Order: sequence, then C-alpha cells, then structure tokens
Amino acid sequence: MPINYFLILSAFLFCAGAYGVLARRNSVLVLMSVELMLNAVNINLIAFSAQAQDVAGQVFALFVITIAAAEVGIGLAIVLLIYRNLRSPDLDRVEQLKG
Amino acid sequence: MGTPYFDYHALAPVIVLAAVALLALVVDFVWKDGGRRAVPQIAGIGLLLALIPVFTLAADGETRSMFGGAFVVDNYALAFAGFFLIVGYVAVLMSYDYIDEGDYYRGEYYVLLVTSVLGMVVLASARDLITIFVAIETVTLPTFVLAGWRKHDTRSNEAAIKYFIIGVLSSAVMLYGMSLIFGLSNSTLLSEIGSVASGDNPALFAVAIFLTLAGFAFKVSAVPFHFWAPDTYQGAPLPVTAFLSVASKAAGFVAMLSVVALGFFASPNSWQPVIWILAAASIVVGNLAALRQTDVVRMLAYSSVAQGGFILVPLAVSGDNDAARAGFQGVLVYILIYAAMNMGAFACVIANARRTRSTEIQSFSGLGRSNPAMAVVFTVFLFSLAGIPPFAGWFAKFVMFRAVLDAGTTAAVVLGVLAAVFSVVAFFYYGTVIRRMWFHAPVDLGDTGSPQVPGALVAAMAITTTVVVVIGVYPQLFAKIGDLAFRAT
Amino acid sequence: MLDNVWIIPLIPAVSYLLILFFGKRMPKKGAEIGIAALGAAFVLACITVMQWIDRVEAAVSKEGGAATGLGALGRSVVAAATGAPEVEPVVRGFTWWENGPAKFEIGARVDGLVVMMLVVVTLISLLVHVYSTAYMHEDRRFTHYYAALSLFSASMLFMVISANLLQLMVGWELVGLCSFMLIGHWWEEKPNSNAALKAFLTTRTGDVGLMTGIIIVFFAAGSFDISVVNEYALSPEVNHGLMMWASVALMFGIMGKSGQFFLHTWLPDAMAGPTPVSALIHAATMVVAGVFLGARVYPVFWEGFSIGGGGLNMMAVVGGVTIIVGAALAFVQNDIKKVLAYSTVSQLGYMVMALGVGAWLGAVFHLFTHAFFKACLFLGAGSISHSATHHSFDMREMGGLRKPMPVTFWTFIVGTIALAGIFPFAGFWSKDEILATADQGDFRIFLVVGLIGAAMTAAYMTRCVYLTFFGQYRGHHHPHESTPAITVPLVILAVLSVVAGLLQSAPFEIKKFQEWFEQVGGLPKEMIIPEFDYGLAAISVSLATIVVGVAAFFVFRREEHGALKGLTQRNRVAHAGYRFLERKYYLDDLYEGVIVAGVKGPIARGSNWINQYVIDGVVNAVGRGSARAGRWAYEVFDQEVVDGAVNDIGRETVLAGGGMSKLQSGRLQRYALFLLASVGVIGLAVYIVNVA
Amino acid sequence: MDWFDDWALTLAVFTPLVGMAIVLLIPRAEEAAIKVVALLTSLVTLAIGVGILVDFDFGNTAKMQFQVDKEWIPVINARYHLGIDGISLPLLILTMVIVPLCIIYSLDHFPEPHNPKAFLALILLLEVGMIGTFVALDLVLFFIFFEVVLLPMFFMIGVWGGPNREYASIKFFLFTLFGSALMLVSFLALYFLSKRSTFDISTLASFEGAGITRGTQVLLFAGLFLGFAIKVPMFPFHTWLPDAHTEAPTVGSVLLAAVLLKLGTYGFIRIALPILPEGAQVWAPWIGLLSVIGIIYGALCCLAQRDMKRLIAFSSVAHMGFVMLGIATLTDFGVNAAVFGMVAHGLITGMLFFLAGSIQHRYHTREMSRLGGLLVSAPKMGWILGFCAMASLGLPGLAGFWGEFPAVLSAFEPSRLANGILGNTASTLWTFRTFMVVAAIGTVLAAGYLLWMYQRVGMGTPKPEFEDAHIHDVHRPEWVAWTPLLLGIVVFGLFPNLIFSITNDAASSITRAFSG
Repeated sequence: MPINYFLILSAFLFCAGAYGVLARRNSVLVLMSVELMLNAVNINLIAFSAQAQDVAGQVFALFVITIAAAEVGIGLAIVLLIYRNLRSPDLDRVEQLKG
Repeated sequence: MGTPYFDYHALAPVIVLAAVALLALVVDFVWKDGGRRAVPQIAGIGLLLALIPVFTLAADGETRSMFGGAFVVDNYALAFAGFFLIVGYVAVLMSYDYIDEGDYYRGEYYVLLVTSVLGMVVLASARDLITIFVAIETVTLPTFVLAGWRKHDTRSNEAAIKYFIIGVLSSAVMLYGMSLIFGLSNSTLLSEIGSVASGDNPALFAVAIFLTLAGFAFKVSAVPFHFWAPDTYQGAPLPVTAFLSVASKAAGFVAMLSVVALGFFASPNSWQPVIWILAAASIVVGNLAALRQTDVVRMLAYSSVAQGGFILVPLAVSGDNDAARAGFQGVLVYILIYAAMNMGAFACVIANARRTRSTEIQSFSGLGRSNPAMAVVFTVFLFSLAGIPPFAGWFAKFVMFRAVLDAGTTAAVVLGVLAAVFSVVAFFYYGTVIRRMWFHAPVDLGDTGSPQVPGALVAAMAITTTVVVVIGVYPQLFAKIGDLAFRAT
Repeated sequence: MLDNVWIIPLIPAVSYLLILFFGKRMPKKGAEIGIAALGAAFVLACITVMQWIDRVEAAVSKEGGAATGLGALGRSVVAAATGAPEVEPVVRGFTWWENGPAKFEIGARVDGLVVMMLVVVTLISLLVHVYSTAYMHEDRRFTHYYAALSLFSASMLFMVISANLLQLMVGWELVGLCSFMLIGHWWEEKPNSNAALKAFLTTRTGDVGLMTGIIIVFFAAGSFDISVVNEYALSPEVNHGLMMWASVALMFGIMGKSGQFFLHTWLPDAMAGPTPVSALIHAATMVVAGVFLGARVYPVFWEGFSIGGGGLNMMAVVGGVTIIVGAALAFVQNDIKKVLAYSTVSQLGYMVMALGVGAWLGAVFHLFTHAFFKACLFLGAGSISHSATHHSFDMREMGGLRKPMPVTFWTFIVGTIALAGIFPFAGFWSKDEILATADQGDFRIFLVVGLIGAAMTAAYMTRCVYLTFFGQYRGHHHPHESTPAITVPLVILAVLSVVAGLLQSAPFEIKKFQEWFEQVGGLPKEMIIPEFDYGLAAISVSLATIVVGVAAFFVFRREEHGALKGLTQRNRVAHAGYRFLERKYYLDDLYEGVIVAGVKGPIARGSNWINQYVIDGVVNAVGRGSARAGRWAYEVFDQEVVDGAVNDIGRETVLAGGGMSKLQSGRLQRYALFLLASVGVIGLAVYIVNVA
Repeated sequence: MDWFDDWALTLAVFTPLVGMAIVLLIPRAEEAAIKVVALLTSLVTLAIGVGILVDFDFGNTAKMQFQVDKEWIPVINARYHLGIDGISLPLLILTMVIVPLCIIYSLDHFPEPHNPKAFLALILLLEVGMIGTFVALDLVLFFIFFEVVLLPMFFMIGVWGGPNREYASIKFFLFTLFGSALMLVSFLALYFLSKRSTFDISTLASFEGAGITRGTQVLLFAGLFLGFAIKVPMFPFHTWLPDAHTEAPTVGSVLLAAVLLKLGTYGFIRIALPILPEGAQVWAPWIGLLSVIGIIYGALCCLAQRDMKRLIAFSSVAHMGFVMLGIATLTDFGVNAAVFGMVAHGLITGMLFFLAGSIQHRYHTREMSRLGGLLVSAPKMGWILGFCAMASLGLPGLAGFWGEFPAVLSAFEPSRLANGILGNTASTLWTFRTFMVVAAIGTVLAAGYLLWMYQRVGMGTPKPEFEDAHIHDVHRPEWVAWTPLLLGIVVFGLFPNLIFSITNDAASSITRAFSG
C-alpha cells in the first residue's frame, strides 16, 4: 500500500481533531479531539516506520501514546476543577482573564 | 544496538533530580507535619545537589554521548542544565512563602517543580526527536498542574485550561511535524536529520520543520502562538508564572536551538524565514501590546513575548554569512540574562503583591518612598529588561545586535533596526512602572497585606540582582559560557 | 617706559578691583583710588609721550639731512614717508594662546598713534574722575560708579596699546561692556536700562562686522599682528578681494562703535548715563574706538577701498552722510546733551570721512582736538544741570545763565568756537587738515560736504549757546556757579581747546603733531599731506562766522517772534521736515519698532512656536503614535482579532460549513483557532517558498 | 608614582561608586553623615584629579596617558581600556570640579521631596558615568558609561523636578536611548568592518577608516551622529533639553549643562571624527549647517521665553552650536575651539543655572515678568548674574569668548576635505564662510537675549509682590559653590592658553586625517 494513503488518512484525522478542538463547547470533547490529533501523528509514525523498516517510529508512537494518556489525565483533572467551580464543563464560561 | 551504555557520571544530574522528586513525594506523604517545612528544603537542596555533577562534568570537559547519540552531555548541555537548576532553585525560593501561606499547600508542588526541571535538564542533552519530545512534555505537563494550583480560584482554573488546551494543541502540531520529519529523513536523530537537511528535500520537509518549530514557538510564546501567555501568566500563581516565563520559555528556546543548530541548520530556507517572522512579530506585537497594560503581570507577559522576540533575533540571522556561532551564543547569553532579570522582576511583583494584594501597576505607586530597597531592586530589573547599562540587559541586547551585524544581510539589518526601535519603545512601559514607583505618591489601597518581604524572597532577589549587576559590569562570565557551549559545534 | 607701556592700563584695572573690594570702606568711597590711579596713569602716559618724542627726534637728528629735508618739506604734496625717517614702533608681546599651528600674542605696541591716544584718554579720564567727585556726589552707587569708570579707562587703554587685532577686539568689547554699565548706571528706571541695552546691542551688531573683518584679515595676512597686517595690506601680493571684504566688514564695526549713520541711534540715547560718562564716552573712549580702529589698520582700508584712487568709497560716504545727518538732528533737540550727542555723531562723521578721503593725519588730529572741546562742552552741560537746573538738560528750562555761571559760560563758549572751527581754535586746524586733504586728493564732493557740515555745526551750536546762556532764565531753581572740582577741569579743557590745534598749525610752520604722531610704522606711502590753503581756510572760517551770525539772527527772531517755529507749523513741507528730524529719520522706529520688535516678537515667537508645535509636535506625535499603535496592536489585533475579526472571517469563509455557529464557543477556542490558522497560513507560505 | 599612573583613572572612575555604596549603607536618618561622606567622596575624586593633573605629561598631550588596558570581555574583544589625552583632561577635571560644587550647593537646600541620601547617591553615580565616559578608550566601555549617566539624571528630573517632571524625564530618557541604540549598532558595525575586529578606540582611530568604504562610513557616521547629536543637543534633536532643564532640580540642570551635554561633543571628537574620517568629511557641511541653525534658532527661541531657566536652556542649544561648528570644520583649530567652548560653556551655563536655581529658591518663580530688581534686593547676586550673562554672551576677557570666537574663526578656513557633497574646495570654503557670518550674527542675538533677561531680572525695581519679601543675598554655601566657577571664568578668559596648550597637540593628532 502506498504510504500516501496513510498520510492522507492521518491528515484527515488531524484536521478532524483540529475541528473538534475549535468547534466543541464541552471541554471533555475538546480533550478527545486532541487525542484524535495525536493519533493522527501515531498513524504517520507507524506508517513511516513500516516503510523504512525502522523501529524508531514505533518507539516514538509508544511514547506518544503514553504521554497522551498523561495529558488526558491532567486535562480531565483541570476540567473537573472547572466543573466544580463553575458547574459547567463548557469552555466559553472561562472568560475572566483579559486585558 | 547492544546493551545500552550507561555513563552514570553523565546521568548524575538527572538521577539526583529524580531521586529528589521521589524523596520529596515520600517525605510529604510520610511526614505530614514536618513535611511542610522539609519538602521545600529538600527540593531546594536537591536542585543545588544536582549542580555538583554538572560542575564536575564541566570540569572534566569531555563530551559524553549515550543511547546512540540521543543523549549527549557536552558543554552546551551542561550550560543549560546548570542554568535550569539555578532557575529552579530560585523558583523554589520564590514559591516558599507564597505556597506556604496560601490555602493550597501541598508537598506535590515541589515535586512537580522538580520534575519539570528534570525535564529541562534532559532536554538540554536531548539530541533526538523522541528524547526532545519526551523531555519537553516532562517539562510541560507538571506546569499545567502548577498553573491551576489554586484550585478554588476560577482565574487559576482558567489559566490552567487555556494553557493546557493550547499546549496540547501545540504538542499535536509539533508531533505532526516530527512525524513528517521522521518520515522524510528516516531517522529521529538530529545528527542524521542534519545530514539529510543538507541535501535536496521536498517542500514538505520545510513544512514539517515549520510545524515542529511551531510547537516550540508555543513554549516560547512567540507571536502568533502567544495568546495563552498573558491570560495564563495573570491567572497562575505568581511563582509559577515566573517559572513559566523563564524556565519553561527557556526550555522552548533550548529545544528550538537544538533542532535548528544540530538538525535543520543545513537548510536555512526552511527555518530561517519562519524564525525571522516569529521574531519580528513578537518584537512588534509584544512591545506594542505591553504599552496598554495596567496589570503588571500582563505587562510582564507581553514584555516576555517581546523579549522572546529579541532572543529569536540572533537565531533568525544565524544562517547568514557564518554568523552561526555568534547567533547561537547570542541566544544562549540572552536567555541566561533574561532569566535573571525576569525572575527578579517577578520576585519583586510577588513581594509587592504580598504587600498590596494587587498586581495593578497602580499598586506600585510610591514604592520608592515606602520601600526604597525593593523599589531600587525592581528598578534595576526593569532597567535591565529595557537594556540600559550597567545592568545585564545591555549585554543581552549587545550580543543580539552583534549577531545581526555579523550576519550583515538585509534581512538581518531590517530585523536589527526593528529591534533597535522597539527596544526604545519598550522603555515606555518599563518606564511607566518606574515612574509609578518613584515619581508618584503612594496611593491608599485599603486592604494591605504584609509589608515584610520574606527571607526566601529576599534571597531570590539577592541572587538575581547580583547576577544582573555583576553580569552587567563583567559580562565575560556569561559570554564565556556562551563561547564554551558552542565551541564544539 | 616705552617698553613697559602695559603698566598704564594695568593701573586703572587694579584700581577697579581695589575700588570694587575696598572702595566702600575708604573715606571718599573709592573716588580717591580712582583719581590716584588715573593720575598715575596720566603721568606715565606723559612720560611715554616724552620718551616717544625723544625717540622720534633722535631718529630725525640721526638722519641729519633728512631732518633738514623735513623742515624744507613744508606742506608740499609729497608722500608722507619719503623724507621722514621711519621710527620703528616699540612692540613687545608674549604668546597668549596657541591653537593648532597658529600662535596668538598679547602685547603692547607703542607708536605715534598710541602715545597720542594714551595721553588723551588718561587726561580726559582723569578730569572726568575729578569732576565726578562733585557731580556724582551722594549718588546711590558712587563706589560702583568709580569702579566702572576705572575699568572703562583700563579697557580703553588696553585697546589702545593692543599689538594685534584680537587684543584690540578684546579691549573694544570691554569698552562696550563698561559703557553698558555706565549708561545703565541708574538702572532702576527702564529708559536707562533700555539705553544701555541699545548701546550694547547696536555696537554688538557692528561687532559682527568687526569679528568677520578681523577673521578675514587674519586669514589673508596670516596673523592678527598689526604690523604684519599693515605690511601685508601694502605689499604687492595683497589679495584685493579679501581686503575689500575685510574693509566692508570692519566698516560695520566702526559704524557701530563710532555712531556712524545708520547705526548711530544708540549714541543720543546713551545720554541716559551720568554726564561725566557722556563726556568720557564721547570724547575719549568708546566712540573714538571706531576711528582708532580705522587709523590703526589704515592700510587695509586704503587697499580695500582703493582710497588712493579717489572717487567715492564706502568709508567716505558713510562719514559724509553722517556729518550731515548728525548735524541736522542737532538742530531740533531741546536737550542740551542731545545736541552735543548729535554733534559728536557729526564730528565722528568728519573723522571717518577723513579716513575715507585719505586724510589719516586729519582724522587723528581731529580726534585729538575733538576730545578736548567735546569733553569741555559735555562737562559744561553737566555743570549747568548740576548747579542750575537740578539735573535737567532741557534747554527750555535754561537761559540767561551767562551771569550766574561765568566760568561755565566762558569755557562753554571756547568749546563752541573750537567745535565750530573758528580760527585759531583747535577745531579749525583739524577740520582744515581734513578739508584740505579732501580738496587736494580727488574728493571734491566731500570737501563740499565738509563745508556744509561746518556751517551747520556753527549754526546749531549758536542756537544751543543762545538758548542756554542768553535771554531770560526759564527754570525754577537758583543757578549758581559750580564747585572747583567741576570748574577746574572745565578750564583745563578750555585751555586745551584753544592751544591743542597749534600743534599742527601750518601757517606758523608748526607740524609737531605730524612729526610725532604720524610715526606708526606702515602707512600708505602714497598718502597725501596737504598744502596749507589760505583760500580754503578763509572760506571755512568765513563760512562758519557767517552762519553763526545768521543762526544767531534766526534764533533771536525765533525767541522774539517764533518765526522758525511758526514756519514749521505753517509750512507743510517744513513741518514734515521737522517731524522727520524730530523722529530721527524714523530710524529708531525702524530698529525698535520693526527689527527688534520683529525679532523679539513674531520671529522669536515663531521659532518658539516651531519648537513647541513642529519639532516638539513631531516628538510628541511619535510618542502618541506609538501609544496609539500600542492600543491598536493590543486591542484591535491582540484581543479583537481573536474576538471579532477572525471570528467573522471564520464565520464567512474559512469554515463556511455546518458547525460554524459552534465556532463562537469562547475565547479559548478563538486562541486555538488563531493558532491553527497561523500554522496553516505560515505553513502554506513556507511550502510555497520552498517549492519555488 | 608608578602605581598612580596605572591606577589613577580607575580610582577616579570608581571612587564615587564606593562613596555611593557607603552613602547607601548609611541609614537615612543620618543626614549629616550622608552629606559628609558624599562631599568627601567627591573631594577625594577631585584630589585624584589634581594628582592626575600633577602627573600629566603636558609636553606630550597627544599621547594617551595613564593608560590601563586589561581584558574585560575577551569573547567580544572588549577591553577595559582607559586613558586620557589633552582633550579628555580638561573635561575630566571640569567634571571633578563641578560635582563637589553641586554637592556643596545642595547641602542646605535640597529640592523637594528632600531625601538627601538618594539625591547624593545619584549625583555620585552620575559622576561615575561622566568620568568614565571621558576616560574610556573602548567603544563598549564608552557606551556603558555613556548610558550610566542616563539613569541618575532620569531620576533627578523625575523625582526632584518641577511640575511637568514626568514628561520631561521620559522625554530625556527616550531621546537619549534612541540615539544610543543607533550608536551601539554603529559601534558594532565598526567592530565587524574594521581590519581587525576590535572595539579599541585608539586602534580604530589609527586605521583612519581604512577598509571601510565611503558609503558605509557615511551610514555609520549617521548612526554615531544621531547618538551624539541628541546628547549635544543639536537642532532639531534638541527638544528634550528645554524640558529637561526646566523641570530638573538646580543641581541637575547644572550637571546637565556643565557636563552631560559635553558627552555628545566629546563623542564626536573622540570617536566619530578619527574613526570615520570619510564619513565626517561628507557630513561636515551638514553638521555645520545644523550648528548655525541651532545658533540662530536657539537664540530666537530664547527671546520668546518667559521662564528664565528655559531661556538659559535654549541658550545652551545656541552655545553648543558654536562648539559643533568648530568640530564641523574638521580642523585642529576648530576642535581646539570646541573643547574650549565645552569647558567655558560648562562653567558659564552651569553658573547661570545655579543662579536660576537660587533665584527660584528665593522668589519661588522663574517668570521673568514677575522678577526684577535683583540688583536692589540682592545686589551681589545681581552682579554675579550680570557677570555670567556677560560671560555667556562671549565677552572677551571671559571664558565664553574663547569658545565662541575661535569657533567662528575656524569656519573661515575649514579643512579642504570637509566637502561633503559640495564636491569642490571653493564651494566648501564659501559654505563655511557663510556659516561664519551667520554664527557671528548669532553673537548679537546672544547679547540680545542675555541682556534682555538681565534687564528684566536684574535691573529695575522689585515688583510690588516682592517689595516686602526678604530676599537673601548670596549665602555662604553658594559662595563656596560659585567662587571656583567664577574664578574659572575669569582665569580661563585671561589665560586661554591654560586650556589651548593642553588640547592643541591632541586636536592636531585627531584631525590629522583631514589636514591633507
């Protein structure tokens, strides 16, 4: 399979994730969209890794997955805080700080 | 690849830091009452302990490479490692009373701080994309938590979520870029990417480089990736803000410097215009936006955006006319000096906020009369930030201009002129605070806090002031570091 | 003494300091110091003259044959120096300062002109010092007055002995400073300080010329040294163009200092000072400085204005115009000092004109004689105001003073006759010298001017004398004769006014003045020494006499019938003329109303306005501009773009799809949008750049 | 005295710094101690200056003496290189004399808000910068000291200044900062363009611009020009000056006028001219033009002022015009005149600002329309004011004349090379000769505004509102502070060679490149 297929898939996933980040009001959904973007990266890495017969890409992907998990953990913690304080998971409620 | 070779001497700073983080965690957990006193001490002493191997390694002078070249301890790495450790230590000093007195005391604060510093130390040695990625996330993830440290304060929450969302988004962009680089060069090692970069590459390679740099640009809050900075700086606890604006930002620069100097350098067309744009935009927008601020933290936030622009200038011209060495040195020296003066400035802001419960610029009115010593110290930092001799800031500007003129190309000169003009504009807003402090009578702020500046904060101020003044008068110390760090490359 | 002539100015200079610091504690409030100093200076000056004369005589006798030749020369039209032995001036100096390759000296120069001036200045100054003890008695700043007087003398003497032009300029300016101090002596009243300012500023205006002139001379001749300059100006390799410019420039200096038309207006105003000061200024110090300069570097003018060639030149024209202009103004004054002041203007015109027509000797001689009779007249006027009119100088309050003030009257008459130039008083000889030279050179027109001037002088002086001393006393005080401190100087001056002219009286075969004082080392060899012309002398004497008679007639008539006054009121032309004179040719209106007011007013305010609103305006605008740029950058770009503009763009173009409304979901996501948009745009740009 | 040769300049520069540190350590309440320490420090500095004067080899003024040349920032090849020649020496001594006088003057009348500790500390810091600038022989070092001067003056104006002090102080600061930013860039460019990468002023000067093309020299000179011209200040960069002077406290004005302005002109002589000769040649007529505009324009603005101090401030613009005209001729003659002019202006205008301050202290106003009759109320002060006005208008026999007249004189015959874009020698000559005449006219205007000022302030009778006011005549501290200046004005006026003989050879060596 040509590598381009994977690249296009990953680009599509990346964009979808980006759209989700921008369009979703609910912070949990935003977090998930970010995950989507990171997975797009993983697809890239693995596809390249397979093409080049180089295991480094897969190692990279593993790290990405691990760190993504940590990120989500922290993200959810922050969302939880906001939810506790504002009684809402919506990001547009976070509007206090501006010049 | 056989059994990985471990050079424990080279890894010693990292190991010490990891141990310290763990120890602090355990102590806090086990020793509930005493921990409150002990944990910060452990963190502080641990950071200083980690300096010892840095010095021995520096004295040794040998370049140590591990993990197939992914982790290298050379002068460059040591310079930054030492720098991060000291900045971390000052951050601990600044945090001590702030965290202790607030309602949010947790031993984890110091654990997170040390962990972040750990990430930075690793980052300094990282010579491959994976290591860089892991290191930079180790730097960043704890700071997400720290930014939201005051968990009942919605402003702190907001600071954290903004920082977090933009941060992970940037990470995603960066990773996407890295994945493409990996694909195009078939390696994650910077040295190998470097050899690829010197050849002919598809335009996509340049885009990949840009995406990678964009992730770092977020860390250094370069325009147009800076939007989170003012909000986060304002909402986060002040010591964290200081840490973010200095250490975390510096980490971004280190990452940028590493990938540019060791990786992409050979294809200047791909990275140089990008950094040029980032630098120019940061200088212009940062300085102009800072003019309008009434809150000192937001002002310093934009100022740090602008300073970030200045730091990028030498890098942006380093591809021209063999100016590389001067450029890289310029970045390094500027970062070192910037760290000292910005940390110091934040120490003063913290002290003043303790006094007035406010971070409005107005709250500095008459400080020159009510607390002249602090006003003098803050003035020194502000002048230094503005680049006025004999405080260290001038030398930072000096090396920046030096790189520009060393390059001597039109693009470089345009950037230099921009920098010159806006370094004058910058005095407008630094001067505003100075005028408030000295030329205005004190205003009554009602609920006033403690006028005493606590010892740890005094120590932080003393360290930073000393650096700013000594380097201002004898810049050779930092210049030498810059010289050594790039002698190898 | 010839070698140490620098002592002479030093004495009054020291006296100045002594009076300033110790004067108030002295029994006579410092006057005694001043008098003693000037006395000493006068004695030394006399010794200097004696020695100089000895030197000249020695030179003459050494040349034996030349001496007889000199005697036989008589008044033939020959070059001055052909037969006479050249007596070298005595010049001593040391380096004052050096600048680059050039060395500048300060030094003393003694020659005929200098010794003559030394005597005149010290003598007049001494007399004024003595006179002032009575006149300035109980003045509010008696001590300061004496201090200034001493400094004035010192400055003038310093200027006189200058060995070079720079030093001369120093003395010149110091003289100006002192006149400023003395004219403005009673500075509490605005008119006095105005007069002082006017004097200083007008002369300073002339000094632009002086400064420029000596700079040109310096670069042309390569030195400020007077001998060198004169030698250069007469040498064949002289640069005529430069000399011309230098002459014109220096001429401005002379005009300012010596009150030549059109920079003369400060001189009458300077009457605001105490009368003895007026005497000093007008007779011996300030105003003659200009003429002295002209005589000092005469070769420069000779070359620059081509005086040897005859015809018109700036110097002669300015002098000639000034004679007439000054004399005409003297007619309409009611203030006796103003009459004398304009008379001085007119007489200075004579001297300058004399220089302009090649009559160096005439000019210097006239300077010499004029000093005595003009001092005599001024001091006489002072005596009147002191003892008869209670410090008023208005002639309408005088009259009939002949009886109560006999000494003053007679000395004044002597001064008047001398001024009018009636044989054999001093003025006759010096004027004759000038007119004869003008006649025998190629300057006939100035002969006519000079004669008209002489006639006018006689007329206005007659008017003045008549109004003052004859008729009925019109004041309200009790006139009486002044004290000896006043009358003794008057008598001395009157005697000198009679005899001074005899030093150079051709009919009696006396030409000592020429013999002694023309020895200045380097005058143009082509200069004409005129033959004594009995016809011309007769014309000038008779003209003067006739005009005196006519004038006296008119004045009597005016007294009795008001004829002249009636004429100016009846006849429009005459009235206009009268107005024109009364307003001093409207020159003051031009200077004060237009030029000074213009510079001080609109022009200065305009500059200030430019400063405040244009230059500063630009500065402030830059400041405001950057503040505005800051506001724009922050509010419009940094905040609004995120809040609004990008939103709009997003809404309408970028994501014109379904989830658009959801894009407005908060600030944070706008940040994210901007971030991603930037990534997209810059990424695309990078792509394009690298593809190309 | 070998050790003295090596250490004199270092001591001179840093003694005030030590004094400042001591002052800062003394508690604020101990005012007397603070004053004594500050005064002693400045006197010790002056004593070092006297030592330098004694040890200075007057036979060899073109040579840099008392040199110290040590490594400072080897990485950028910037050195701690100090030294003085005949041009620096008079300015150095002037600085050392003025500072103690200022301290003495302030001893008993500190401007509001008082705080002698801070005030004196700032004066001492200012002294460090001023002395440092005059002795620095390394561009980077020069730059540092040049900028160090800014800070204390900024605070002096901003804290102890008049009602509009914030505007004035910020304006002062930003103007200078702007100039020095460009100056720094030019310094760096010199470093890279010179044959051997160095910041050493003597070395760079010895190259006489070799290796730098004419076009580049012109550009670099423009950068230096801006930096220095703003400090001088030359028309049209002068607008910070009247504001700064008007608002600054008396001592601030004195130091500003007496020393700070000279930093700019000194920069031209020490750096711009010798290092970039071709650039200087091109710019010379323009500098000359701006100078004479400044002379006339400054004088005209003076005539429009109502505030006495502002008038004196504008007069500085005019006077510095003469100094710059001398420099613009690019002749040793002109440079000599310029150095003399700097010293003379320092003494005279410094003195005038002292007087303006004392008058304000007594009358609480500087409006000339409200003043008057100073000669009646305080005769001694009135006489001193008259004396200074005379000195300032360039009366021969006083110091002002020797700065003014030789400068005008030098314009008659500028260097043949000062031809700028004029191309040929003849037009250069006539351009400068025109400048000469205009400058000479400026002397009349100078007389005009100064005497006019004197007439309104000194002469006449006191205005009704001050008739009963008790106006002190000159105080003892004022006598102590003023006498040296007044003596200086007279002594240098009578014996100009005291300065000319020192500067002469040095000026010749600096203008060597233009003598061809």
